[in-house]
Amino acid sequence: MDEEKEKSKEQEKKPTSEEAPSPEKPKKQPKVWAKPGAPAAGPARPGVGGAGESKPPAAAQASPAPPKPAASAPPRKSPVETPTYLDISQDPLVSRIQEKFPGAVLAAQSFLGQKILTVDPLVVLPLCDFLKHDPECNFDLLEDVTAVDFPERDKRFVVVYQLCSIRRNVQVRLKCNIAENDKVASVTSVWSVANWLEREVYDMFGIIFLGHPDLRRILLPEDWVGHPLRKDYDVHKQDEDWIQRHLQIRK
Amino acid sequence: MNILVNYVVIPLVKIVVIVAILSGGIAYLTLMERKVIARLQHRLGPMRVGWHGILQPIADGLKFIIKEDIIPIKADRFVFTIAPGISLVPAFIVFSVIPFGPPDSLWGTGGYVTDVNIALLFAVAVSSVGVLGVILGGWASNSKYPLLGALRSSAQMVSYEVAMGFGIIGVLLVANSLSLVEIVEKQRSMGVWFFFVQPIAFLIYYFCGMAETNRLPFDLPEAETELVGGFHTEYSGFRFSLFFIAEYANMITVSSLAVTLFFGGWLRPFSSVAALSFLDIIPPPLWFVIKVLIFLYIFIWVRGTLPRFRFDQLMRIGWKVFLPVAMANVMVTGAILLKFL
Amino acid sequence: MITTNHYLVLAAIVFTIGVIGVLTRRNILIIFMSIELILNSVNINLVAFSYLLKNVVGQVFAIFVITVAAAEAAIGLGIIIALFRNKETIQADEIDLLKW
Amino acid sequence: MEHDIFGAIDEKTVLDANQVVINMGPQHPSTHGVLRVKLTLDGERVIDTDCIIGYLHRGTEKIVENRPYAAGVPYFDRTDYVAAVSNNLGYVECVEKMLGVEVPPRVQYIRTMMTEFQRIASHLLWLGTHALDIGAMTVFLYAFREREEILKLFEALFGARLTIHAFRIGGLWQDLPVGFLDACRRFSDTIGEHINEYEGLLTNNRIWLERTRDIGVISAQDAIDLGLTGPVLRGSGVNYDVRKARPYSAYADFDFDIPLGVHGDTYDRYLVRIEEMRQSNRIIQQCITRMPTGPIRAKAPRVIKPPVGEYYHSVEGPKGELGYYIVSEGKTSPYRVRIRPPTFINLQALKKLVKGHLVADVVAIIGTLDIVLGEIDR
Amino acid sequence: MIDQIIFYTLAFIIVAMSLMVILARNAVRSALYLISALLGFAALYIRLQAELLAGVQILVYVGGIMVLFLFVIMLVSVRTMEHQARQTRQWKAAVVIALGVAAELIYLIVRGGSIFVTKQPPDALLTKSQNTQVVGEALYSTYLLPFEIASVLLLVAMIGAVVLAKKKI
Repeated sequence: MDEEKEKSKEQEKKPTSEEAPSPEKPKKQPKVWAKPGAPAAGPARPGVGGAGESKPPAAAQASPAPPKPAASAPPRKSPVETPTYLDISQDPLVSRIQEKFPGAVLAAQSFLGQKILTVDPLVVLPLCDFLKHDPECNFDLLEDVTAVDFPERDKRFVVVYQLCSIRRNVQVRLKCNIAENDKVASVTSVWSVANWLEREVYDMFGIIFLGHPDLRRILLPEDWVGHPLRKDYDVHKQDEDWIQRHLQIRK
Repeated sequence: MNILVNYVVIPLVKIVVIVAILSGGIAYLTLMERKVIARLQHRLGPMRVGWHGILQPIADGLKFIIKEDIIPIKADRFVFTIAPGISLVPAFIVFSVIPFGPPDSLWGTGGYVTDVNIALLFAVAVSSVGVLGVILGGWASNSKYPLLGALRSSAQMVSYEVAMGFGIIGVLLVANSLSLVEIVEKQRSMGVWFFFVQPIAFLIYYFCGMAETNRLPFDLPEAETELVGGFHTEYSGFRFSLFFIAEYANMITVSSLAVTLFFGGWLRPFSSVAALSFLDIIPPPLWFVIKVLIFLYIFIWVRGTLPRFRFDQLMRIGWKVFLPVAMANVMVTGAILLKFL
Repeated sequence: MITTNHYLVLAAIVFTIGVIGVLTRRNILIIFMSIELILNSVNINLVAFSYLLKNVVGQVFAIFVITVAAAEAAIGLGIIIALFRNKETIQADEIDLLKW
Repeated sequence: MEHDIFGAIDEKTVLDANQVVINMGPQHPSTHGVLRVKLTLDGERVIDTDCIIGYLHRGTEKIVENRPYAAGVPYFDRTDYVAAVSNNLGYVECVEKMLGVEVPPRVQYIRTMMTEFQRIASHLLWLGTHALDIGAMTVFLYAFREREEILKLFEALFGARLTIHAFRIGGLWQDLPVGFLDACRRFSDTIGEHINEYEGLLTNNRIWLERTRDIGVISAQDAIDLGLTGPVLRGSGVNYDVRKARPYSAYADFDFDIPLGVHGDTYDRYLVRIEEMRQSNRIIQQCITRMPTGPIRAKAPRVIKPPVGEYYHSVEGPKGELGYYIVSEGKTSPYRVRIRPPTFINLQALKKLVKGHLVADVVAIIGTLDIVLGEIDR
Repeated sequence: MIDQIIFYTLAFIIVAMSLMVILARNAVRSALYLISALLGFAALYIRLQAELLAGVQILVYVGGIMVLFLFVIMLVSVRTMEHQARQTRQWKAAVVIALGVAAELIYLIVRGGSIFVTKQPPDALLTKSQNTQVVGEALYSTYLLPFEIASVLLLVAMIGAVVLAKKKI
């Protein structure tokens, strides 16, 4: 499926010039996508959503060859080669960080073309400061701070920082694994956008950010007990006595 | 005996007629406003009650009467009930001095209720009393926001009153008489309307008039998006409609004064040009009504298009733009009059 | 037949009411209003005599009285506000310290 | 404590209180939803603000973790209920990228066109409410008249007007109905002069200038530091638009400009959004002329089970950069879906923008941030 | 005959309202009564053919000063004022003295009444007399100096009020 790879490579090349880049690709001729004799046997039907969708009404503009719904063939693994985490420790950015902060980058991977650096939580603040102010990296926009909960791992939470450099139009994702009641330094001093983002992570996961100017819950009520986005917090669970105290409703 | 007739019966009859016409006018002014703004905004306006919404004012009137009339608990009941009246009555009193027709019309009794020789001073003085209604209304509702709103709107009205006064002096210098009847007479004899003689004075008078009646773009106190609500937030039912009527009455008052002072009250356009005598088929009072309607249309048109001033901009313009310009206008007019006459 | 006397008596009555107001009430604002009453009673006399003697001096002087009253009201109320901002009270007899 | 001329510390009269804390919202006509702002005032000037949000928090991210991938789409309609199409586009494209599915060009063109329609609709709603807050009533009616046309187009194609479940993972639900493109062409021919109408009413209006010029100024540096994106960032002159930075869907095929402000005040953001509407219209016209034919569904596996891994995909929503960070464990439902909410981050700038302004300006500044509480609270 | 009716009703209104001013419960009520008393005075001025003065009275007093009064009453009216004793301690003595003075005054006026009524004032009602013009001329000719002094006085009052009331100077 070289066509697939060639497609993603084109996506790779980022237009750098200011005004609309003349697309390298020649003006795409509308080409009929479904090549006749496509190898895949599986009927090309949209992923069936949870609610059993009735067969979509025949599209007004009948697509060239409505595929005959084959007998319910077992869903074979799609032929596309599954993307995996590739190791990119030779990447210039990674080497530059290693040089500045030896041992900081625990793992440097890329998934589907996006750089992911797993970093030691203790060095997060100085590293972020370096990434922002270093003319070479210049990651001046912190797009997002969030966390993911993996209860089965010993270092339970993964705090994710999504960075982007507007000038160089490059993105990188920093991840650091921290255990249940570990604390991680707050990056509000580097990017002030982190203020509310970290407050939401604290609200939803209970991760404490050291040095945060005003760490309190942002979406849930102040005195709510429990952190909803943790995996052990069931979907229907509520803070019973908060509700009893404030709303006097017995579940 | 004829004193009784001349000074009691006839004015009473005229007063009753004027009040009837005025309240009818106010009712249909609300309809006119909703229709004109609707037209501005590409929609139809009230269409449901009666043909094309003709009976809408009556429906509104009934609604206000039926609506429950709440008085806040710790509010000062007496002042709470008096306040709408205080702001409504002056608007009606001013009409006692406004001439609708020539002195010899209406079987010789004169097209006006009375002709007081300080008519204009009396009109301005009485319209300044209207401010009290707003203040008392805000204070009596016994809550912080209407009080703030009342202080703001009264500060606005008081400061624009000063500028309006100077605007009127410009006209006085030319007409050198306070009686409105004589002012119209002067315009007829001079053959030109004072609008062309005193354009700046007119602009100042009209804009201050807008500010006096708390109309957009000066309607900050009632702006619903403001934190500080209007002075009549605590009012409901019939009392609220009194404030509502007071605002429209003030609008008509300002328009009719503007017409009398600057556009030759009941004179037909180019009154001195004999060739246009065919215009005389329309009786003078109708000319007056047509001109007032034009001014009311402008009021509504401005409300439809312009955004709202912020309170400090509003006050700055009142004191730092209108007042100096008005004073300059008075000086210039005085100088010219002194030099040529 | 209404003669000047009637006006003088009326003025005297209003004057006394004003004086009583000034002397008896504790609230400074009421005292202020009583002073306004006194000034107005004076005005009545002026105008009554101007009407009696057929010249306009009384009315001119009445206008000056009104301007003085306006100036005095402005200053007085300014003082009251400044006072209230410091002493939190407008009771006449509670303001008895020269320097606080 | 400052001393007045009598040397006494400032006392409190009824109205002359030094610092007053006023609650604006959660029920207030100009907070565009359930937002409560605690304003600390010194007289009329705003000293400090504190936004209290969460009234509309529905736990979308938690619910989606227990639903199959395709079932998550309707939830993302309802986060930013004013720009449902771009929400769906972001999520659907992120999943397709993880699945390695490439949608046919016709789908890409339709998706781009509808996203641009949604941008115009969202900007029209912003313009209407923003002008209404500042007092110009008529613009509100005009803007909503055009927005109604767009909603009719949505209804024709997607079946609903606001929360429309626009796209499916791997393509579209149905192809364009007959005559749809002509309707789009009719609309995009007339929207041009309608926008001139709005500009005629507002752009050179003395009072509008007075209420918006130099109100809520933010420098380019502070804007980036506060993580602002979208028209709010471009109002300060920073040229960052995801459609140009990381072209997705079919944006690489069209030429359009990115309007930039200069002073970073409310007036410049107003100009930027008005110009953006015109640029979106340009894209739509190019879409209509070059609409390719072809299937409207890619070969996607019947049961959507993206491989183990994670992906962050962001699109340029009307309010700013809308990102989706999906972590998948290879099961049928996503392990974690994180939405990067542009309005949530833009609202954080309110504290800095409002300081030192008057109460009446708070209304204008909240309007210029173009916030939607559904997305802020998620 | 009408003249009597007019005068006595106006007089009654004025006296009643002034009494209410000093007896009212809270400041706003007494302000209201004062306003009606002032309007009564204005009516009397018209009766005495001082139309300009009546206009000025309404414009300056009711439209200006009373608005100022109400502003200040609202600014300083703290609820605690209500239930405190309204009269000063020695109010009885004050009333007695005041009434004594009043009795004396009225006695003098009534006894000396004949001096004032020199001749029958013409019963000219609201004619078109040029009251305003006459007052105007007097103001600008014989009384020019007091007029200028009054304007300076007003200026000083304005500056004083601003300095006193403004918080941060």
